[in-house]
Amino acid sequence: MSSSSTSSQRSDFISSGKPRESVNGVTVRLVGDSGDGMQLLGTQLTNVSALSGNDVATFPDFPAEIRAPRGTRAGVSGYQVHFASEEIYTPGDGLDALVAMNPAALVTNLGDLKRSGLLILNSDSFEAKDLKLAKLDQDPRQTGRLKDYRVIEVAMTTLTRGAVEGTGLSVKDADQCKNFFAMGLVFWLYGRDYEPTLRFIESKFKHLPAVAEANRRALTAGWNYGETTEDFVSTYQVAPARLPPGTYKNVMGNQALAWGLMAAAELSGKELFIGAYPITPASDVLHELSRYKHYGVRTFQAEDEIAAVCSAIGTAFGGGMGVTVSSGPGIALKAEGMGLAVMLELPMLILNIQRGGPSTGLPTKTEQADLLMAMFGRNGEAPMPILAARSPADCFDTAIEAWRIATKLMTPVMVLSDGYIANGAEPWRIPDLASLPKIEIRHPEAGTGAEPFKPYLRNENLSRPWAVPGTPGLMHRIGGLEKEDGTGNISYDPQNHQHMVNTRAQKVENAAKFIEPVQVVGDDSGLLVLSWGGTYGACYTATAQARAQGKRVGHAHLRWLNPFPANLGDVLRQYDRVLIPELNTGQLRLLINGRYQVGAVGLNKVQGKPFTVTELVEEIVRLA
Amino acid sequence: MSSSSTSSQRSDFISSGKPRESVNGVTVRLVGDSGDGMQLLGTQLTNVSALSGNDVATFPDFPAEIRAPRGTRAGVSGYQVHFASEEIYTPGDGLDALVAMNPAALVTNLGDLKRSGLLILNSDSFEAKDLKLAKLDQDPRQTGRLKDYRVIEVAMTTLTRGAVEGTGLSVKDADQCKNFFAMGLVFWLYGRDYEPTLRFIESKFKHLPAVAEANRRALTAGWNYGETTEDFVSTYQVAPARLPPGTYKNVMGNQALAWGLMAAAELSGKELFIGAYPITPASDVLHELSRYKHYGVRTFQAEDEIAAVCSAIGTAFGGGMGVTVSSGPGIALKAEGMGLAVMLELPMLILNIQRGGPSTGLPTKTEQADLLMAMFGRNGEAPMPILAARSPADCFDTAIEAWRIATKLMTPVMVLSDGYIANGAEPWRIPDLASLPKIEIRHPEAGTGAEPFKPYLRNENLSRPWAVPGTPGLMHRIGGLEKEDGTGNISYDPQNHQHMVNTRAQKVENAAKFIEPVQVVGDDSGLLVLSWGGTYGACYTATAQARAQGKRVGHAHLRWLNPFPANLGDVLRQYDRVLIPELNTGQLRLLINGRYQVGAVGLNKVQGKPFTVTELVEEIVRLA
Amino acid sequence: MATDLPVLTANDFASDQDVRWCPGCGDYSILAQMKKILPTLGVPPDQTVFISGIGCSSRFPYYVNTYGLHSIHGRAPAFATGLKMTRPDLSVWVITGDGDALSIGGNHFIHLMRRNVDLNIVLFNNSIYGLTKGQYSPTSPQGKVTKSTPMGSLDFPLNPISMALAAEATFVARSVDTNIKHLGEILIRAAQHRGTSFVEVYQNCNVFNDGAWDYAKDKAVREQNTVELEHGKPLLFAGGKKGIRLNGFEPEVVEMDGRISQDDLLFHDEKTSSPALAYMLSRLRYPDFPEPIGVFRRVERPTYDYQVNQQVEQAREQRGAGNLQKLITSGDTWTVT
Amino acid sequence: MATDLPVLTANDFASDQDVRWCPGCGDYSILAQMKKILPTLGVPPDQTVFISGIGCSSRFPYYVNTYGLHSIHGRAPAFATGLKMTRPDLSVWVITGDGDALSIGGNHFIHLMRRNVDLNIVLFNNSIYGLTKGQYSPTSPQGKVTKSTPMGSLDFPLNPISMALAAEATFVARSVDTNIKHLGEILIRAAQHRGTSFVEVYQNCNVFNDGAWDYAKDKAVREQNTVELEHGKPLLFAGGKKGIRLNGFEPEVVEMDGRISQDDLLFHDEKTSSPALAYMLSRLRYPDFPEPIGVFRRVERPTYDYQVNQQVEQAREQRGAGNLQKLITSGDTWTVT
Ligand SMILES: Cc1ncc(C[n+]2csc(CCOP(=O)(O)OP(=O)(O)O)c2C)c(N)n1
Ligand SMILES: Cc1ncc(C[n+]2csc(CCOP(=O)(O)OP(=O)(O)O)c2C)c(N)n1
Ligand code: SF4
Ligand code: SF4
Ligand SMILES: [Mg+2]
Ligand SMILES: [Mg+2]
Repeated sequence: MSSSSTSSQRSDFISSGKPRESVNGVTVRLVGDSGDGMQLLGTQLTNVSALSGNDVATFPDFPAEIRAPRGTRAGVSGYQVHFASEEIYTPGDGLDALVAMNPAALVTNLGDLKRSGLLILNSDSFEAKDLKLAKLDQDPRQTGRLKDYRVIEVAMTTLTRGAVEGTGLSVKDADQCKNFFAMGLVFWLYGRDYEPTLRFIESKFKHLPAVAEANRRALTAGWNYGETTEDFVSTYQVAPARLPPGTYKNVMGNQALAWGLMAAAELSGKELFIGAYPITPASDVLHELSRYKHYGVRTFQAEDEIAAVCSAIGTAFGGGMGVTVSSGPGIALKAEGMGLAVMLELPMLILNIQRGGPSTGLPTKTEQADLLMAMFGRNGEAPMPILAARSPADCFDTAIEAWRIATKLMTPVMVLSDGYIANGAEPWRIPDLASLPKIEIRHPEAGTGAEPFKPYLRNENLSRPWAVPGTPGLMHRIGGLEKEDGTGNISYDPQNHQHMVNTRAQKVENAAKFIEPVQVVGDDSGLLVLSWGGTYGACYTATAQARAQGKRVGHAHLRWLNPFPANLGDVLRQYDRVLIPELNTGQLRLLINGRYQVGAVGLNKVQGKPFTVTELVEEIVRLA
Repeated sequence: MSSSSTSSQRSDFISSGKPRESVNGVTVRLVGDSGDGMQLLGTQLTNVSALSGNDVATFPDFPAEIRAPRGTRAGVSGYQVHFASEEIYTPGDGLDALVAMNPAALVTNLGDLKRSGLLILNSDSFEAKDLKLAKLDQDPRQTGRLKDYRVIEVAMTTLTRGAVEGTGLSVKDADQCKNFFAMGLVFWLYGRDYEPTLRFIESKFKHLPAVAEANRRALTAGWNYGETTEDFVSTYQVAPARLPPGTYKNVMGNQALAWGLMAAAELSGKELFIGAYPITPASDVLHELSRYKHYGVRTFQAEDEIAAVCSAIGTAFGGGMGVTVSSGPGIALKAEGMGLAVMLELPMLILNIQRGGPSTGLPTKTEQADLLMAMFGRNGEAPMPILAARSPADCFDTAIEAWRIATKLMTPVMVLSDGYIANGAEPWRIPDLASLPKIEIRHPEAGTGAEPFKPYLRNENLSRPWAVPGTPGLMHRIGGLEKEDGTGNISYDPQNHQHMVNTRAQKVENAAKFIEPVQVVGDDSGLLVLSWGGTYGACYTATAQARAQGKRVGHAHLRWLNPFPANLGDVLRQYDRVLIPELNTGQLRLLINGRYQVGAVGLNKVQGKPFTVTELVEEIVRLA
Repeated sequence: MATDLPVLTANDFASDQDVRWCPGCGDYSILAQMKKILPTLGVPPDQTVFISGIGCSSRFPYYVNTYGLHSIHGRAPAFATGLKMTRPDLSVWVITGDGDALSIGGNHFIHLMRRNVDLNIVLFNNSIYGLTKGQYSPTSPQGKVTKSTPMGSLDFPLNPISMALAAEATFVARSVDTNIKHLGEILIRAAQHRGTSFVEVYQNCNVFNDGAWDYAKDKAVREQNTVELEHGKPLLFAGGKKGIRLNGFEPEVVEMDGRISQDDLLFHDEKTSSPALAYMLSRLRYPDFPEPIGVFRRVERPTYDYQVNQQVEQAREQRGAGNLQKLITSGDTWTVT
Repeated sequence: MATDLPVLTANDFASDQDVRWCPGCGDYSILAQMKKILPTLGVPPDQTVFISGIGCSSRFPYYVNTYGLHSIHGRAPAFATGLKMTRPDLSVWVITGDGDALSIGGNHFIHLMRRNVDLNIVLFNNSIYGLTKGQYSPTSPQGKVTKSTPMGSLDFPLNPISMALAAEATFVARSVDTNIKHLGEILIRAAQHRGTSFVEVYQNCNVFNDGAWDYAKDKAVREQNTVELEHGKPLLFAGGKKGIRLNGFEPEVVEMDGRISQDDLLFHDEKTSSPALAYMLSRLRYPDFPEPIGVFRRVERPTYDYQVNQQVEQAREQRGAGNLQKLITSGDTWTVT
């Protein structure tokens, strides 16, 4: 079911009678036990905010355990939403409001709430046992710890129980509804339309009418509570953002990536095959794609990551669009297969949704520490093009661009995303697919068979023909041993090996002919902030703020990590200093200094979390 | 059986009556069909040359096939020996003599023979069918192609048949002896003692007396042929080299590596475990070690490379010396396991005998193209110390040093060798093991169990205690998830993650405290040639030659690639220019420029072959 | 052992870590049984090692106060093999899941079996990927609707017992998480066996695959749907009301209504030299047959670790303990003075 | 097919590459049989694909003039699975060795079997690693002295047929490199089977493991040491002088000296729904028993590739061909003007 609205019609739902305070943007974090439904609450708030025309950016953060122990600090699940009347690029640093469903959630998140920020607590969950689970000796409400904040206590559990009475739900089930109560309250507070959420409840619980009813009631009870109680003196109003015209939809990174792959398949006249082995945070790409068999998508849950990459190569050999997706440990396992793909010179995509490492690391946290593995994690000289998405919506375009280059140059291409992008959400201007440039693929046609077919004859871009089994006369055999250029026969000839190593490298370099030059936003001298991947939003925002403070700062963002855009060297040399902020210990920095020797410095953070704008601004101001 | 001699007693074996011409060094290449026993011939020549007190360096080069088709170019097997009366570091560039057993061998190797060089041919193998197999239209002896060389044709097959007549061998078996005939001739030519080879024949064929007898006869027949025929006017005399005093032995790289591991085990009071899956050119390390069970060595031919690295980690967890060895594709498969080893902070060694890549590549050829994979081929920030052997004999010391650092810092260590080192041979001054410094390992002793043991408490080098199962009171559990420092408990804490990432990196950096500073040979300004691994000998020789030509050139060789020696930056900055020759497309260069930004330039060759001194000298002279 | 060992209790094997499985997960029950039987084995915690891969089940080592290694996905058998080859004195347990052991780890699994390394491997079979939140696993039935298979899975399931037997396992058994007495006994028998002891445990994942094993767990029906294997005893189930008989090579269920004597039934023999009988039993699957629980096969074969160390001994006996200085000085040498 | 296909010969399937196996290698014979049977299958070279791993045997694709992929060690089944899922129209062969399939590739091997991808996999079993010059393999007997096991190998060998059966294979057969008629027939039957057809071929490596299969190859003894399986026929061998009978669950060799009728013998049935019979046959090993050659098992089960594509069809039928613009515009959207 699709429903759409235009942002100009925003105001006709019943709105609060209390005074409204207009603000440009708000950052709210919803925290509670992982069983409390915080992710659902966050998603809904994101959705209705986007629907009301705000720009939004989100940051979900949940525990690694499936069901972490209830009420403990380890079990806290959070969802941060930033919505604004202007274009925004990050989920926000300091919180304007924090909604905490229990003491563990409160104490682990309080530090991020701004002074005088709004703190909404479920006062029913501050019993002795709750405090004990949170490893608290004292009730934080009584220690003065909360004195800097505007604390509003709401007996959410009690109020929810009351609201759902008569629906026939057990107390336990009734208590499950309290996130909808909290939702109603938050929606009221920020003047959000709850209609879409009512629709959501309807469709989600269509087989459980009592639960649907209870949740509906909890939601409206929460809304009404805001309107009625005197604790709240006003609501906040965030006007629609001035986004470029178009039809928008809220997307998450992994979803946009999946759709981008489907679009790439369609644009190139191919059917999509994805071979993958489940792993956090990459599994959702597989899940999403498995739902689109009627689009000709074939998904393969392989026995391991090695089989996954190999199955995608098999697909590529057969002329299909072969893709594999994984995260750090799984990508490591694909190294040998990727090396073969480089040798075979077949187009395919390897998607790495990076997570905290090394080893099993921090599976549910984000990091950018697989760049050098993407570059060098294969034996021998095995270069492949690498590009990285910068935000959830950008995953769509990234997938298309990756496939365009892969097929143009007959090469595997690595796409980097990360946990922050994968699970984050933002408004996406829905493209008109018909207007996107097609991806031209030409498979050579039947040969006479008179002469052996030459699978490694190259065109002007050094790419070889993609001859497909089933084509008469083009039979050929390829493999991982070094091959004679042209014929593709095994060759141990020293000069040929040198030639092939050079050719494979040059072919990847040739991608620079087809990619956008790097663009600078802001000043063209002074300090350049160079970013890649998921730190785009924070770097963009921080450089803008620094300029607002009168600093000479430019911002360049790299979509392509291999090859670098042709103009990158020139751009770098325009500046006095180059700062490369990364969520690793300096991986892009090594590549930039190794190649351009511009003395770039790094701001490096490896904490499983994205940059805050504040920490970036501080460093930029220090250097600029 | 051991036999030894002193180089001062060299002259008492029967020597030629013909005049002797004294030369400083000779480079001979023996080439023939892979069934012709060229590797054996080469090994023997190497051995007797070493025994006669020469310094030697070798370069075996054989086809990838088990039994490549007889008589074809693809089937040519070669062995190059350089022996000299001075210290030498390479197997030589241009050949002084080429012994070719058939036309295919002749034409594929002729290009390397110096003008006026000696060319010895088996004239019995130039029949029409031989020429055809070699894809030759004409007999190269008749085309004038050989006019620049001193060609000596010897009817080796016929002469051998004659010599072995009466031993009861079939013609086919008799023909197998012709490599010994050739050997006798070569030995005569260079005044080599054939006694050791007679002993070798005796032991090798002790169960085949007729074959032993035939080979003995063929050998002496070859020697006598040289003495008798008028084709040869003089023999060549290469005086013993002035090597440092000591007892010497000829060793191959993989053998020295295996022995070095055994020595490391002994020095640290450990028993050695090696888990490996066969792969060229690494298998011989496994083979060699499997022979020493009475030394407490346990070898494990695992089901694959992943199991191999994991079994070594399992051994390390149990307090043993765990090692794994492989080559490119196999090392790629070990990436995930190595990442875990980094997280576990357990000492172990990963040995990579590099070969031509990418993918299956050129399995029997040499290359240095796995350095960046060694550095970065793991997900997340997973640094480990890396060092590289520089020559066959040096493998022994390298293994010991690697284990010393691994145990001192509680970290996996990667050791790089390559196919050239692995199969090459050189004289090795046998160390007195008792005089080598012990490797001190202290396992914590039984705890009270009153408090949980802290497996990640660190000492001044940041290394953690190696507590071993079986020790009362020290029970602990470790794994690949990020750990809290100290306790080793799973931790998702952002600051702890940052701290642990930094700590693991710093710990690797700390190795710089225990390794030799980099030393420069030659000039301390001008051009610095910076090398690593198996190119040592060629770079050493080339820089010396360039200095002899009046150029200001220094040579520094890196044993440690991670961390770099503490003084490296200072050394680099002393020079106007830095040249980094590598058998890859510039991997060390990226690391050096990335870190020190000294504008180092590269001389890069990826042809499956080592550098020749000539090509290095040319480039050095051009730059210096 | 002659020395007096302190009497250990389950508590001595409990670690200080909070157990982090979902409330109601079958893993709790297996953990409880393990902690109960460990003190009875005569091996102190410090000589016991638990090694696991990755998965919910593989969190197990954190919860027992022994030495423990939470390794990487699918590879636990390889770590354990290296450890046991060099430390045959330790008592080693491998904990794994159906995905860990049979999907990514299938190769190590079969090679562990054939080598017969002296350790115990317990596979927590919940027929689902728990930790990655509910994809089908190699033991999920065809048609299983999961996150990755919205139209139903297509892969024909693997039978862990058949696989272990084909891979030449010497001890193969099955039990059920909540059948605590049976489970405890099987774990003890596994521990007592010299060689690789493989135990499949039906484990309920109440979050992603709730009820998958109800037929074998529910008090009301489990007697109908399982048959307990006992060495030398006939295959009787349903409280003795039914039995299993061989018809040529094909097993069949018969009612023990008096017309058939127990002697006509199939008698279980754990120790046949050929694994063919055990293999046949592994093919009995619900709902066509009751599923056997208990020990399918238990035979003696020298263990891998024993033989490895035996070769070391033998080499030392035959050739003397190695002298490295002698080795490196052997063969052709020369002296420069 | 109604159209007239050109009549193909073995030569049409010969590539222009020099064959690079050692003279005398058993691989030649298998190659010859393959080139002989390929033209009889009605599939032109351009619709045939050979995929291999790494090993001497895995050089095979270079020598047939079809499409070919010489992949990486042990992974050929995975490439083939991806190819066949997306190109079910192609005829796919996987060529592998005992190390390739059962050592490094063991996991992909079992998952290929259970999925029943419609392709043919031929395992050249020479019980040795040929390409890496002679280490023992997973099928080498215990005690095998090789470069890596100077005191004899310790790993208990895997039985490829047992493994395939336990992994739920639908077609399982064995033949011998030099038994060319038999081999040719088995390859044809493998090609005809819909689903994964697994064929083990005893192959002589005359360089590193010469004579390993002499008992099953030598004209003089092979009739004594092998028994040819024929569907519906009794197990007779030694020129009809001996047979195999079941004694309870245990097979035994009997002399057909007149006292025993053929009807008492074990009759082969390729198609029993349970693989237990085939499994039992896989346990017959020389020298205790004659080793069966021929088809152990052949049953029908929908193929993986068919079902994958069937789900695509079905989804299209139920939901209409996907419209991507509609998909991305579905759900909650808003318009900025
Ligand atoms: C190399 C690698 N691939 C994938 C994963 C993600 N992963 C973790 S556990 C798991 C499967 C869990 O299933 P199972 O083994 O049945 O254990 P359970 O959680 O059900 O106990 C997967 C796919 C990983 N950690 N590492
Ligand atoms: C990842 C990897 N590991 C190891 C090797 C080395 N290797 C090549 S073939 C082979 C085994 C060959 O044995 P088998 O599969 O039985 O084939 P055969 O040569 O006997 O036909 C090995 C270990 C490799 N190429 N790649
Ligand atoms: S997800 Fe399933 S298997 Fe994992 S802990 Fe929860 S209930 Fe247990
Ligand atoms: S090594 Fe053995 S298997 Fe390989 S080609 Fe030679 S004979 Fe054949
Ligand atoms: Mg599971
Ligand atoms: Mg083999």
